[in-house]
Amino acid sequence: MVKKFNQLAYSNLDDFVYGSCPNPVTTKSGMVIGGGTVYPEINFTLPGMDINDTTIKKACTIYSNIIDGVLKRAAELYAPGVLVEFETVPDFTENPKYGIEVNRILLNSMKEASEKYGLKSAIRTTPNDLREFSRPPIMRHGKYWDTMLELFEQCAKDGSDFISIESTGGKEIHDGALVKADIRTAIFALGVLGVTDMEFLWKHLVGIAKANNCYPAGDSACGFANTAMVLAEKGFIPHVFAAVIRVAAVPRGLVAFEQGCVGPGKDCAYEGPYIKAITGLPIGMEGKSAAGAHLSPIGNIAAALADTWSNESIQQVKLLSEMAPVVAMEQLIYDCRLMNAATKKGQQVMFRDLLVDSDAALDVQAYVLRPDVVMRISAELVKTQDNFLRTKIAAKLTVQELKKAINEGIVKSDRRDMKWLDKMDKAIDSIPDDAGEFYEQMKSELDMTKFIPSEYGLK
Amino acid sequence: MVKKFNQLAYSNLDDFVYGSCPNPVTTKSGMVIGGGTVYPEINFTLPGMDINDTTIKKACTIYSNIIDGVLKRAAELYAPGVLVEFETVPDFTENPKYGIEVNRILLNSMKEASEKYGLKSAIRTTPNDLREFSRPPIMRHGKYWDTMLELFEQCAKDGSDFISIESTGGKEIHDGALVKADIRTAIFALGVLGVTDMEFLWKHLVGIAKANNCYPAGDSACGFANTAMVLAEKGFIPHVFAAVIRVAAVPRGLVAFEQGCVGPGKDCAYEGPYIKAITGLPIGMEGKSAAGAHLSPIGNIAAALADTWSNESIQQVKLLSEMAPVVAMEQLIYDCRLMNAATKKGQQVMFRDLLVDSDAALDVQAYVLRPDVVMRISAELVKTQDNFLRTKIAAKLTVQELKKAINEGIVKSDRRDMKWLDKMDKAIDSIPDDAGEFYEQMKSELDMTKFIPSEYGLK
Amino acid sequence: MATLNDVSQCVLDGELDEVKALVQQLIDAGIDPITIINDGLIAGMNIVAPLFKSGEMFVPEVMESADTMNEGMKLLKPLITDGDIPSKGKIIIGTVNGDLHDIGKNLLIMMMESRGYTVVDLGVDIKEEAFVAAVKEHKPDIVGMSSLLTTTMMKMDSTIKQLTKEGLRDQIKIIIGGAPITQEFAEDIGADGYSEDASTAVELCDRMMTA
Amino acid sequence: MATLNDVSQCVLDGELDEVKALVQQLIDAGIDPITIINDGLIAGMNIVAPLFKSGEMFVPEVMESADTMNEGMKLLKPLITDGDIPSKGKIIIGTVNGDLHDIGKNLLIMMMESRGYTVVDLGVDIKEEAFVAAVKEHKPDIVGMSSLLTTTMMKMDSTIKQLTKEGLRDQIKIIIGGAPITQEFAEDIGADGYSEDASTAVELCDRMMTA
Ligand code: B12
Ligand code: B12
Ligand code: SF4
Ligand code: SF4
Ligand SMILES: [Zn+2]
Ligand SMILES: [Zn+2]
Ligand SMILES: [Zn+2]
Repeated sequence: MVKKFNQLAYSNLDDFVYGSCPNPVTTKSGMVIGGGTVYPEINFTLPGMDINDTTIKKACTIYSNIIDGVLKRAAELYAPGVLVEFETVPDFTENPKYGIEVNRILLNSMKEASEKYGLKSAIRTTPNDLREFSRPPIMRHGKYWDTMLELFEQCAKDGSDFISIESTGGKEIHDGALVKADIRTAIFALGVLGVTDMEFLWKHLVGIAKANNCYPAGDSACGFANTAMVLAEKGFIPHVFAAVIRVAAVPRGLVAFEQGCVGPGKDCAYEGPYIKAITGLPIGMEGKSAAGAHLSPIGNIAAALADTWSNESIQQVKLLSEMAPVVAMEQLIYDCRLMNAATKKGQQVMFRDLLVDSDAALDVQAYVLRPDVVMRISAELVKTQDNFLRTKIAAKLTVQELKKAINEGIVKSDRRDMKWLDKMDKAIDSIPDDAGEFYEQMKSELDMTKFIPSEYGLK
Repeated sequence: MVKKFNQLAYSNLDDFVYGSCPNPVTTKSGMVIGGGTVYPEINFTLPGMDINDTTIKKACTIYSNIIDGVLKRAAELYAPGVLVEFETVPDFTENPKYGIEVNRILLNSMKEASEKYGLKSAIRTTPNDLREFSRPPIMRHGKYWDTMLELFEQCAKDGSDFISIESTGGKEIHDGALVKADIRTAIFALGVLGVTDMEFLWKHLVGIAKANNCYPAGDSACGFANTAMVLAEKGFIPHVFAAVIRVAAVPRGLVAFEQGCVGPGKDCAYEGPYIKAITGLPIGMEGKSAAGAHLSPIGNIAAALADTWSNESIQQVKLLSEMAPVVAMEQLIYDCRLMNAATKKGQQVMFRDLLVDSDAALDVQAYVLRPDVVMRISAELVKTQDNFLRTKIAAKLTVQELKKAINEGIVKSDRRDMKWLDKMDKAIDSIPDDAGEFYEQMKSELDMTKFIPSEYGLK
Repeated sequence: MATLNDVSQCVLDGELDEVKALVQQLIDAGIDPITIINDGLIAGMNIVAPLFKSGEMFVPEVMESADTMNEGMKLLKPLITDGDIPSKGKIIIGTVNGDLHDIGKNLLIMMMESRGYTVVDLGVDIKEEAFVAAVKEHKPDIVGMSSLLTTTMMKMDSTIKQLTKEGLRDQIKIIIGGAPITQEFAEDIGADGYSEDASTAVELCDRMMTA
Repeated sequence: MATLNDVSQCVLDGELDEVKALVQQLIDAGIDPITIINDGLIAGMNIVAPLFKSGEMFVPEVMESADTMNEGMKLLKPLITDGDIPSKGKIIIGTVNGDLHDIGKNLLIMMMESRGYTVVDLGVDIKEEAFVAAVKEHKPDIVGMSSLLTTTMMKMDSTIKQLTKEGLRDQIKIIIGGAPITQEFAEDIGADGYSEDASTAVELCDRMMTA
């Protein structure tokens, strides 16, 4: 049974704020995510090393050191709870036994920390999307699919609270669209391929989660919209293009929730605020806290609606004080303390608006995360249930919002931005409202060596 | 001419806030520190390497890469200005030509960034206190003294905006007192030795600064109070002891301002809020932003009164996104944006109080940085001009404040804290009000192989 | 009549539809094809490169310029013998084993090609043996490796070792790059060069080819 | 009458003023001095160590315990021949050249001594040659180096090289520590062990001495 989202979860902009949402979710340890408190979500990864049967022991020791270090610091700083994310690098999904072992190490240390310090914690397990290892990608069967599902299933069985993925359906086409700043092809990748794959993939993942007393949490358009953001930060593509991609990625992300995800949304899914507005479910977010993983123009505004606050990823390397993940843990906790202090005083809306004011006028990518903009565009998106059409509308509305904002001078822009917005506007208008029709149009333009239509149920 | 501070610079707690102060200072590039805006203060250091004539070229290239990287990112994020701190590691003071060369590289890149991006910046040059290289330390002459002054002078001549130092007079005695948690000896080290050395040292430094169109900025009790904090964070000494040391270090720090310093106080001088209350001059501070350099229980509250906001120090190592100093720059800018956004809306007092509420109840070291506590204790300190007596009073008042706060349950405490506070209380009461008399008492207890009384004008 | 300058400008502006006509005019006017390539098409890309480096041009614009150049080339290639097509050198590039990131690599290739290098793209997830085989087959001047994951960067080390073992190391220069890579790491594993982005990578190769 | 347990407890509580009387009572009662040391004084420190490690005791308390133990020792030493004083091994420790940080090193020494090691403190700012000379002079089992600065950590490498050159490397175990040091760095420069704090450093030495 697929959920339908045909109205906003909020009627009042003042209720739309970090830390709480209409449909919170409770972890096994009793953390209520979206229940009023913003929790830190800590991520980490290995330092430069090879993974194989001889090095895996060392890798496990490193993971074990990391988790013990961050939980100890969390306890020392009286964190109300910690969400741990284990996002695998490919070796740990390709060899599920590696991923399963590390997941168990983490679960075990979390249990110990609960006994030793009384620290609450929960874990989100995020296997990487292995399917893209076939080029062109095989999305619906084959060894990568099987292996990946094996990891999901065993981790869910072993006690993970949440499962997530940053799925990549359509990315094989989207990558090229990005560097060419080609919005038509990008919308095809997101709104036709991405959406279709999400339906297929999440139906399976929700099934696995439900069968194993685990929550399906959410997906991220990271490979699409964050890649765009990174490219824009490097000055490679226009910021306005990245901003439009961000919002155009919302309908794709929504599919996971239609299929049954309950949140928290993935930390790096900066499209999260839209998801929260539409579903009323909690979201993970990351901003300045994640600068060690990617620079961004949305350091503060990203927190405005966050229910968990993440650092995205950091290697286990030594800084002058401590290992980098411990440093990240400390910074997350202080950021969360500040937000939660405001909530305690009933000043959360005021604080949210400061987070917004900090960034919204300085970059178009920040601008599209303004709670009022989010509400306005989301209100239009729920009017149709066709996720392809939603994608097109999302892009169109974002172009319009940005043109207006730039014309009114309420957001900083590059002298080249208007030209690109016009270009996108025209291109979007050339897209038909029907996905099938659009596919027919696109067929001649697509690089058929890069993708397999049947993997998306296309002919 | 020595300045006297016999009254508080503030009469109203609501004026006592980050970003502004009664006596702001303007840099060569026109940044007004303490004039309403909190500026980021960026620090950095070399990755693990040897420094000698063959490697110095490489070191210079690294510094050059660092400064170019951080200024570029600051411009991209529209920083209103950047304060750069060049705090030398010993090789760059011992070989002043190295330090001078790097300082010029930094100045030069700052000039380039101004031309290229229109970015305002200023530099604080902080040679390390070389005198402790003699054991026992020779404080008033000799090759280390000469070399150190050479570096100060040339950097001031070359165009540095500010000079600072983290001086170490008395530390040779204080170190032992710290690990023994011996408050009597600590007060001797801070209030007799530290104070005397500060007078001597800063008279010279203020002279150098004035002669070279440069500002004397301020000192830090880092070697005393931050060492205490680090030891307390490791669980080695009681947090209450570290809290008392922090406040007991205020009179020592004040000496630099009596001698003519104009701020901004040193970033790592967490005693800064007291200095600001008493002198009305701007201060640098650091908190969660500096977690890469040291963990702390004062991540947010440290910002409550900051005029520059610093990261303390970070090596040039690669994180997943960028080099660590660039990451630090980004985080500082976002923290500053948030504070400045509140000021713009007239909500700075409210925001200050959130920063305070975040930490003040969770650790005694945070508690003593509460603006009201700072004002209350400072009001007592200005009643005497005797810096030794001030030191004793500072310790005594802090013990009393903490006892009261713990008894009232408004700050978290360890079950062992009261015992230690009582112990300190008694020890402080045993200290006479006269420095000379105290020295006579201490003579028998001091390890005379560790320090040379005449270097402090003592017999 | 069209000038060489017009061709350069046309490349700079990425005017794909107009380049053919302009180049044809010059051909018809009897201008030496090699001159048209060097002083028209490539000269245009030589203006593009610094503009890209300084952030004044976006990648899609650079790509349009490169496409425009290639479109012009199509007319000129039949007029010259293969050996005459000026190439600064031959490069093979791939993303190492276990790593699928290729946006950076692809940009690099685009920049290299547009600056006059002949590039063989090996693709992603390239094993040590595949690099070795490619060196044997293509006899490149330079081998480039890309890695974006901390867990795959050590493959650069093993690939270099493999190339050394096969006695191929001396015949090539090796350059590496990607987010986790540093100059220091490059030195550690004995690569000849590192560069943090596509623009400086071209400069790096230029230095290597003239050294 | 006083028991060995009372002595242990006295050490644990750091009751400097009472330890002498207790120890004297046991001596007078004819208890073997070595037994008093092992089962009284050292047994007390053996309780202290884990309490310190788990954060239940502060350093000043540990120091009082150590002082208390030493005070008791003063009475016992004259009663036994030098060789009988149980020592787990001899360690020399210094902070490397250019580095003056010694709080960590001093804590280490205090812990080592109180756990039964004989420690020679070389001090701070110790040059390579000075380590070499000290090894020749003291013939230690273990050499410890401390460095807190990224610009001095490489001195550990050069010191190890110097010790190797002088043919002393095989006779000693080398352990290192300090804020910028990692296990990996220790392996890189060929040290035998690394430890992140004083408690685990003692355990490290214990393992080395029994291995
Ligand atoms: C886009 C992206 C992706 C896309 C890749 C799309 C594609 N086709 O390439 C997708 C979403 C698929 C993806 C997947 C994954 N990614 Co990824 N990804 C990124 C991201 C955001 C940007 C990379 C990028 O394209 N940058 C833009 C290009 C232009 O820059 P560039 O690649 O650095 O290249 C430039 C230079 O480095 C240089 N260069 C590059 N190569 C070479 C070679 C030579 C010879 C030279 C001279 C120069 C050079 O020139 C280039 C042009 O200027 C980075 C974050 C980051 N900050 O880099 C993470 C990142 C690299 N990914 C990461 C991770 C963890 C993953 C996944 C494992 C995620 C997961 N759990 O599913 C998977 C792994 C897939 C795999 N097997 O490789 C982590 C790596 C962490 C780690 N441990 O190393 C990063 C750092 C993100 C993060 N902060 O955590 N990712
Ligand atoms: C206290 C301190 C000082 C004091 C030193 C007092 C003293 N007598 O030691 C003073 C103020 C004098 C000082 C001066 C300087 N310092 Co300092 N200092 C610190 C600080 C805050 C704490 C160090 C400390 O005592 N920690 C407590 C002890 C108990 O821990 P520890 O030393 O790590 O030791 C433990 C373990 O590491 C281990 N261990 C240590 N050694 C060994 C050895 C072996 C064999 C083993 C097994 C284990 C082991 O066991 C110990 C006990 O558990 C650190 C910050 C930090 N986070 O470490 C900076 C720090 C080390 N200092 C720093 C700097 C820059 C300096 C100065 C250059 C500052 C300046 N510009 O003036 C000078 C340099 C002086 C010099 N030539 O050495 C930087 C180093 C940066 C860099 N590039 O490397 C640091 C990291 C601060 C920072 N975050 O920027 N410093
Ligand atoms: S860029 Fe970051 S968040 Fe995105 S897929 Fe890669 S690792 Fe995940
Ligand atoms: S601890 Fe930090 S701030 Fe203090 S002297 Fe050392 S470096 Fe400077
Ligand atoms: Zn992510
Ligand atoms: Zn993540
Ligand atoms: Zn400092």
